[in-house]
Amino acid sequence: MELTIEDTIKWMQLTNDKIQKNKEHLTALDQVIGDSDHGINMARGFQEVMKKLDAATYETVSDVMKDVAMTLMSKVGGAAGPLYGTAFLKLSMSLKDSQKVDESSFAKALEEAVQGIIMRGKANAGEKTMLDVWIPVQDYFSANNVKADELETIAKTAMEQTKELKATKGRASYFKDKSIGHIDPGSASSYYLFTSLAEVIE
Amino acid sequence: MELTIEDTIKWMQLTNDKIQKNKEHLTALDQVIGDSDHGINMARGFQEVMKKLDAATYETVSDVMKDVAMTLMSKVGGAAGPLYGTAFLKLSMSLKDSQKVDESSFAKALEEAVQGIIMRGKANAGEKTMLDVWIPVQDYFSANNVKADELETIAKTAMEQTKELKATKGRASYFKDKSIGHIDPGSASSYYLFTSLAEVIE
Amino acid sequence: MSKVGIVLISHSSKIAEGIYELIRQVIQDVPIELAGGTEDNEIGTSIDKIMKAIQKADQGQGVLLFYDIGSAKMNAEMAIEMTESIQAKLIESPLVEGAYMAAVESGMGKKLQDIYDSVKEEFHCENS
Amino acid sequence: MSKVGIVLISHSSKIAEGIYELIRQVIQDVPIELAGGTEDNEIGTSIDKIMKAIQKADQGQGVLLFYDIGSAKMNAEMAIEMTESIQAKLIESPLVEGAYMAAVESGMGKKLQDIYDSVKEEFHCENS
Ligand SMILES: Nc1ncnc2c1ncn2[C@@H]1O[C@H](COP(=O)(O)OP(=O)(O)O)[C@@H](O)[C@H]1O
Ligand SMILES: Nc1ncnc2c1ncn2[C@@H]1O[C@H](COP(=O)(O)OP(=O)(O)O)[C@@H](O)[C@H]1O
Ligand SMILES: [Mg+2]
Ligand SMILES: [Mg+2]
Ligand SMILES: [Mg+2]
Ligand SMILES: [Mg+2]
Repeated sequence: MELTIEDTIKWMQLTNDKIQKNKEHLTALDQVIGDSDHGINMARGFQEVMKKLDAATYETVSDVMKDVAMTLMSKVGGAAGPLYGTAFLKLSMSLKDSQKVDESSFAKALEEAVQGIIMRGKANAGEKTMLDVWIPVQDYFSANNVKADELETIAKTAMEQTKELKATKGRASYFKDKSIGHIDPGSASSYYLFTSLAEVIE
Repeated sequence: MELTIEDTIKWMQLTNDKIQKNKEHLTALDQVIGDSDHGINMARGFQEVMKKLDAATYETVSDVMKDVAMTLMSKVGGAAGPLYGTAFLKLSMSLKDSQKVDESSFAKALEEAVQGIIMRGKANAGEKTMLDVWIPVQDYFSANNVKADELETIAKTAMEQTKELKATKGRASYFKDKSIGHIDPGSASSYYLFTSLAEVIE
Repeated sequence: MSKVGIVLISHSSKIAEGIYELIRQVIQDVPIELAGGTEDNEIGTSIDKIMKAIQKADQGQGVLLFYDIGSAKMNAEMAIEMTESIQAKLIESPLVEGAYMAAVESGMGKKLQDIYDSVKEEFHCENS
Repeated sequence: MSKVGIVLISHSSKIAEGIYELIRQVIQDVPIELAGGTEDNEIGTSIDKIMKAIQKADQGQGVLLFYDIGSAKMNAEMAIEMTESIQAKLIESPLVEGAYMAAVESGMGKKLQDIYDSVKEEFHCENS
């Protein structure tokens, strides 16, 4: 795989499409174990991302991701804002010195993004958060020759497995045992992000 | 001393007069170490007390005090409301079976009123609250043949001595050492109450 | 199914309203009643408002009362004494944070004492 | 004399406004800035609002940040990182109760760390 500036913008475009289309679904997931705003938050954030990307021109993938980061941070609101914001900021920082973004530099960047999410949210694997999608995806990137269909499957399976987990971080943690049996909203939006990436590298 | 129904109403009337006249003074005291509302609170409460007493007729001193209690409780607001309310409720309850209110039954009632204030506010002597006036006055009633001028002096001195105390209960306690050097507002309103009583038993 | 009620006592009616909004975004079927400000909606608390709130919030499962600072506590205690027929319990916990947590737990059908214990356990506060 | 500033971060703009009222009744000369709600004043928090509040609340003595629940904390931490030139400290304490106490202490001219320590000492909370 190689990720160009155009690929990156396309990646965000596809993610935005999926999030806008599934806005109500994300909100419904957040309704059961949260405050019913994850769809609204993400839709608002990615709409602003697209506005921003459409209006600017870029020299590096890192710069695209920096704008994504800053926009998500200030527009998403809720927990997802600083978390996605931090993730993209770390991607951007890690890729700063890469002339071209290949699989190994992207894998490295993804690792730092995951560390960023952990640092920001103080959660870890198994706490029913977006990390339960980000971590398996990152593991896959670190260990493999990435294939689009495998990436898609890994992200999807990871998202679905959050159903069985009990939330111990974020709003859903207030629901304790009752949080079990429902997909984590942040994991669902993360799935849209990575399935869009799979489409791009296909 | 003997306290009739008329005396009791007169007592409240005189207290109300002094509180209305000194409303701004009480507020000024509460401004330095509190939230500037003690004058407003007490003036509102005693105005309502007078409305209530003027509109009703009474068979016992206890009944007068019960109405005073209920009115102060719901109209004063702030800390002073439940505290004065509890004090008058205890007076009323203690005097319930007294055919006439003489010095010893009043002394006994005052003791219960002080206990009520302590129970309600969990403060004790020396914490720069109204108790620092109520307790010396109650001690004087328990130990002596009450004389109006002595009562007045004791209440006044007690109020003035709150200046040197450091507040450890109520709003003023937030000011810690800076609460020293100012008269406690609730002690000032309590002084008006007891100097009015002195006038009545003169 | 009837739920444990929540009463929000604050010196400011805006604080109580804000907490109400915050909770309602997440939990719709728990009775929440406000006792913010004095009778004239000035800064302060009112025994009458608290008593009414207790009565309205009770669905037979009892009521938990949250308060902000100092004198609100005394007014709350008096109001509880004066509505003795209702099982009402005052709790010392952070107002916003504790009430939010209690509302979620009540929404799950928990009992008064269990909610009380959960909140107390979550916020090991000496004072509040 | 310049005073330590207070920033009130809440998911609800009403909660922040109510606390402001409560404090202003007692303390007038301490900078207090509000960061309640999202940019559209919906329930939520906004990094931009928090950053602006930090900047406005600083008189050179630094700023203490109070927040209500969960995700407000992450936004607050990011905002602090992004305004690094200002000494800003996030505190885990009950929002209403802690902010009230801090404002009184700031009004008495106390320094940032001393106020922080006082509030932490008053509210020995595990969590908040
Ligand atoms: N501490 C955390 N660490 C990692 N992810 C978290 C954390 N808290 C929440 N999340 C993620 O954020 C999602 C909720 O986002 P959103 O609804 O936008 O925010 P909020 O919960 O503030 O309303 C959750 O589903 C979860 O995936
Ligand atoms: N816990 C307490 N015990 C006894 N008296 C108290 C207590 N707290 C406050 N007071 C008295 O109440 C007075 C303040 O009354 P007020 O200003 O009406 O109430 P608030 O402090 O709620 O604004 C104080 O000056 C003090 O005398
Ligand atoms: Mg949400
Ligand atoms: Mg939210
Ligand atoms: Mg006052
Ligand atoms: Mg007051």
